[in-house]
Amino acid sequence: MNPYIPNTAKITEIKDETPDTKTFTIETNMQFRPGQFVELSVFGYGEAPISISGGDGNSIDLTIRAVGNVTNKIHEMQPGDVVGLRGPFGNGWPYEKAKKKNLLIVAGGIGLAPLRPVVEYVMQHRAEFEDVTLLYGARKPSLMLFKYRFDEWAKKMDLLLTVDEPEPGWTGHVGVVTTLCDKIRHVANTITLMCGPPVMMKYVSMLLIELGFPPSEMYLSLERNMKCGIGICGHCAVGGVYVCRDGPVFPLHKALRFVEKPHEVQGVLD
Amino acid sequence: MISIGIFSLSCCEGCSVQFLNLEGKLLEVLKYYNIENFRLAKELNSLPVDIAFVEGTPTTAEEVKKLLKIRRDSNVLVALGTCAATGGVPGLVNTMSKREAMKVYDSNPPYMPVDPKPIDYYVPVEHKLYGCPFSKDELMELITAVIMNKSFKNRESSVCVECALRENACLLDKGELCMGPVTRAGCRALCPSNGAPCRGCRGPYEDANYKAHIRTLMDMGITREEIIEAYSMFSYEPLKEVIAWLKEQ
Amino acid sequence: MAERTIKIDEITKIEGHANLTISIEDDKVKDVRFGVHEGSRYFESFMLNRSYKYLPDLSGRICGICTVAHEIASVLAVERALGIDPGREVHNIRKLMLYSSHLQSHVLHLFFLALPDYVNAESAIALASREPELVKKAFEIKEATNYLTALLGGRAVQPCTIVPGGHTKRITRETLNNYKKRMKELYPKLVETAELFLSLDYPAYERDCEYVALVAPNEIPLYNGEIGCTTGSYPPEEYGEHLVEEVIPYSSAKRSLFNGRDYMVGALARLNLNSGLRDEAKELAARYGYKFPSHRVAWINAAQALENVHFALKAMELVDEMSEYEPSRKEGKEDGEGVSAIEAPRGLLIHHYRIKKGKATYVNIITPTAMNTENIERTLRGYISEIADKDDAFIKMEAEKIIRAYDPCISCSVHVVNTK
Amino acid sequence: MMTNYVFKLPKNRIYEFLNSLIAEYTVYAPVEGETSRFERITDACEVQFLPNRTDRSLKSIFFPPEEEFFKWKKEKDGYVVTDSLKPSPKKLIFGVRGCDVRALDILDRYMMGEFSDPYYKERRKNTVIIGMTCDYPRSSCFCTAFGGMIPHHYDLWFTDIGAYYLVEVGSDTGMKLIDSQFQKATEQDIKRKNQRIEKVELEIEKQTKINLCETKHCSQKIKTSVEHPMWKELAEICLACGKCNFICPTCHCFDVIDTTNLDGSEGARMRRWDSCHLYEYAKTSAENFRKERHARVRYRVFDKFVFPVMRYSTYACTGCGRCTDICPAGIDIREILREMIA
Ligand SMILES: Cc1cc2nc3c(=O)[nH]c(=O)nc-3n(C[C@H](O)[C@H](O)[C@H](O)COP(=O)(O)OP(=O)(O)OC[C@H]3O[C@@H](n4cnc5c(N)ncnc54)[C@H](O)[C@@H]3O)c2cc1C
Ligand code: SF4
Ligand code: SF4
Ligand code: SF4
Repeated sequence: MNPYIPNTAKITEIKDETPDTKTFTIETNMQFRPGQFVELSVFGYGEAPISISGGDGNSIDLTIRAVGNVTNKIHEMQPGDVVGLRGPFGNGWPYEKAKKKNLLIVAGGIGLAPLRPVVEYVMQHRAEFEDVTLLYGARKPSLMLFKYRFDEWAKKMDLLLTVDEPEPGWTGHVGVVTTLCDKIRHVANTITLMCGPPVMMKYVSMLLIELGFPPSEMYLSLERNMKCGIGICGHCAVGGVYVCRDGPVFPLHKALRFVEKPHEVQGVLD
Repeated sequence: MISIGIFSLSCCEGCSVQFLNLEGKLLEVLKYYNIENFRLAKELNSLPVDIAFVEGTPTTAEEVKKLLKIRRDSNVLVALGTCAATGGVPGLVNTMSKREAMKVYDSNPPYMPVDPKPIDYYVPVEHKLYGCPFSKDELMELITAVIMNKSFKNRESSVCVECALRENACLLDKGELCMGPVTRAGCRALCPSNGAPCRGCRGPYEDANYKAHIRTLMDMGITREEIIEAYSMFSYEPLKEVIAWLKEQ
Repeated sequence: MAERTIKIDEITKIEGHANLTISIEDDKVKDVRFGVHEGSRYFESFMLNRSYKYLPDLSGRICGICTVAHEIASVLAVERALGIDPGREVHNIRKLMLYSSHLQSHVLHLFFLALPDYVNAESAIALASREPELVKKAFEIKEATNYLTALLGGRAVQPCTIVPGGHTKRITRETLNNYKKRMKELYPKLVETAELFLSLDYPAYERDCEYVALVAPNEIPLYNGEIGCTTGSYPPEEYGEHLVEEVIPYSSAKRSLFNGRDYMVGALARLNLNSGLRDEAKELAARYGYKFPSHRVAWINAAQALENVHFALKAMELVDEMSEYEPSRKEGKEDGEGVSAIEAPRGLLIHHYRIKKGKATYVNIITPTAMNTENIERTLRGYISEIADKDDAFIKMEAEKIIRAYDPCISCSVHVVNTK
Repeated sequence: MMTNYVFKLPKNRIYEFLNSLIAEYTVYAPVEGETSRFERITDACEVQFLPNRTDRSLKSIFFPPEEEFFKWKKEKDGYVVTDSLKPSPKKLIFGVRGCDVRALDILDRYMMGEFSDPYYKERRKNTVIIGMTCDYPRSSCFCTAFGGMIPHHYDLWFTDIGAYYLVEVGSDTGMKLIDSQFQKATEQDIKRKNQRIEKVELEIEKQTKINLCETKHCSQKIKTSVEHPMWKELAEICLACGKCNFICPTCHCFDVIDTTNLDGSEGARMRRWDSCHLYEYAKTSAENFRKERHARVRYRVFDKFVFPVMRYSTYACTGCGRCTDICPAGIDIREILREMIA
């Protein structure tokens, strides 16, 4: 098995999420853990690491925001078109740790994509967990992902939504994610899983610690430049770990330094 | 079909020639592109075009007007070659006073001169193909990117990187004044690979550490004047400040 | 009184920017003005006070078609000024580069600039759909000539290996073998090209004028030789005594006279003054009824095509004599004066420098097109007088044919200045 | 180690020996050109017996600067992907120095760990190593700080002891190469060899100036020197040319590049060496994590002396000194270490 060679796979379904984000269902029997990612090839355009946002053994979902070559091109594609996949890579969320405990899921923007498999797992195995809260913030209501699932999700967990700027029709909370943190009903005995823009992760984790959430039980997913996805090319290396291989999910105490000082300390996590 | 034009302002037209030097590839390219305007090779030339490749830099008011017109009548404007991208060799005249320069025309030049500047001094430019002449590989990259609707990006590293990738012996070790460390990659270190120091024809790149380069050269015993001369050769316009700083040292 | 003016604002398919204004009165030519409207780049100004090391690099930027010729003329002038002899191998490498660059320039001119006029096509690009094979072949030939130049010079346009006192690139046996091999493959195509261009129907107009080129017995010298004309020959350093230039008001170029006469330089001048054409080329010329010397201006094209055959053969001969070259650089004095005269594709090219303490204090560059402009204008006047009763379109077409035959290189021509 | 298998080979027999190897293996040996490097040789007389390491390491034999992963072609119903991996011949590398052998061990950990790089692995497998003791060090050498002149793994090891090469056998494969030309070594021969090595190592230690063997501290010290002013000082003079990375026998970063024909109906994916000194190295769509030059300079040093220790319990530096030799700005890795440890 050559880990650099992608398998070709067909897009079977494309769903619009927001003006710049779509969810692609791709035919593959890939088995994955929530939080893992694939290296997606669009032939001729390159490769990009993309988190798996869902899947059922016959297909996986990739929720992709169009920002560059690969991601723009896949946005132009139609069901039936073929892409390349390598993976799954990465460690995934340690959501099992939350069994018989409380679970807090914090997501910002596109960061909900890698967390969705965990949410769906909770939906199917609700009884395994105590209190579950999903805290999700986006810039605007129209930029929220998976809105069509919110009603279902709200039935089985606390769904706290917020936007930075409201739009007509939005009746929910307005403000950055931190402004909702005090609405979380469970503090002790909570496993926190978090993914979002670096600034958001920084402020939310600082606040959560203040509120009494145990830092050792917080997990963050990091994004880095990645080329190979298998811990050889070096690009994602930070402080002696490879984000692709040892992460992308890290316990807070490892990721903390990076979150605090993204430019200065590329490093010294221990 | 994407319509293109190759336009020429004051320059040696080496970049036009380089365009024709795509040769076999040019015939491939012509399957996707329609050359609407190319004075060197065509009788009938028209505007507007989707992509205008502009070589050279305006040195007369007429040419400035021509450039403005090209900008108005094109969707994408590409600075073709170093003259257009940085002012290039013609920019050297900006190192001296106009009066001094005009003496060669008995102080009576046929046209009122305009200072050679990079063309983005006058109009917005979408892409720049550096090099004197530009690199054919990069042009093909750009041409492919346009067909495939991809982005095109200049390298943000130095000629040394490409030189090292070709595992050349470094010319600085031989005491040559090589401009590689501050010059934008993309030529595959053409000159050092042929035994000649890089003259900096592709102009500086964003992350260039001029002071370090100058310090290195001076440690080698190269004089300030020589460095100023080398820095001015292709990049007087973008490096003006560095050169001024260097003069003060 | 029927008066008309025919104006071509931008002459296409020539290198650089030029225009043509023809005034005709009662079917008589009143005036013909071949104006150069290229902006000035002040080479002779900013080349002053530059280190001699950069003169060849800067000279190359005068013109993108004949970069090799400019760089070589420049390097020779520098070396002569500083008393450097880079050695036989270096001279030979440069000669090889000159051969391939002449081929490159001639091929570019013949196929892409001149041919469309004779096959009723707008451009070679337009011809590509009508005669794809021909255009493909033209590109192949061009590619080969560029390959040859790049093999020795790093790249075809603005080679980077020509430096005072040496050549920066190592030339191995393999390099030489490659050169020979590619040239050998190219040769039959050049013969075919010659056959094509010898069989075209050129304007018949003839005009007696002076011809100037490097001359040497049994040769068509490009790299060294005396400056010759129909009445004699002179060492290059004496060019100033015979060649006089003056500023003309309507053009950024200058008028140039040789021994008081207007004169032509270039392929036709070379063949008119030298009898050294190789037998293979002579045979071709005879077969198609060409005889030199000739005053038939449009035969410049035919002369170029014949030269291709000749130069290819000469280059292969030269390669056989050459040995490997290990880069080294010879140093010379710091001061001096030097003149070089070489043949660029478009004709005689003179670089004249004075150098003091390693820096240029005097730069004079006289380019072939500058020498030709006066001749072009007089030829046009003569030819158009003969056809002045024809319609505008025809006159335009014929005038352009003549201008293109000269293969003028405007970028070069505007850099002609004496800095005293 | 099977150092009790010690032989000696008369020096004048070396060519014969090498030619017999060439018959069986693809042999690489030091060759001097513009730079000295390991090149494929087809005759023993091409080998240059250099006194110490080559300018270039072995890296590009196993991990070339540019390499194609695969080609792909668009077909009616999707894409056909063809692996460009080619079988690699049996290799023998003659004249390797200790630093380069250790470098290979380190590269192996990076490239053939949990995920194995098939292209590297293919070239690396079946590689026979015949090493050689240096006659004297280069001025930049400091291998004694990171393991010394003689590595742990080799097949044969040659040491010049006058009229003979003392030949130590390090593996079964090595043993098989010993033929009748080799004689049993005497106690005296071994003693000579030891003296020779001691002498050279002493010379190296003298020029290295500090006892870097105590480098357990070095890793810890550097780790806690994130804010050291030296990083900014180095950033002032560093040209970010990446040459120290490219030349380093253990640097292994690469970029992945897709190339296509004009309409994207076929293409290839390849990799090319990359360098953590380059501006774009750690850039993502969101931000550039090592935008500042001092962060990049620091990162390289950490990635030689700190991170590999945390991850693989090894320094990723062999003390070969190549980065010092090649740096146009004159940055000496030993000075950095001295400063950090001080
Ligand atoms: C583990 C992981 C999971 C991700 N999951 C998702 C997801 O689920 N959905 C989603 O939309 N995006 C996700 N991303 C981000 C996504 O990988 C980038 O947006 C994508 O690489 C951009 O590729 P492109 O070819 O379209 O852009 P490009 O044209 O390559 O470049 C756009 C910009 O992105 C930078 N870039 C290049 N390569 C990478 C890279 N490997 N990682 C980050 N930035 C890069 C470039 O420097 C450039 O500035 C994830 C990233 C990581 C590391
Ligand atoms: S020769 Fe020039 S371009 Fe090459 S590495 Fe040395 S300084 Fe850089
Ligand atoms: S090496 Fe330097 S001078 Fe030569 S082509 Fe490249 S950028 Fe231009
Ligand atoms: S860091 Fe420098 S001294 Fe150490 S192995 Fe790499 S090149 Fe050699």
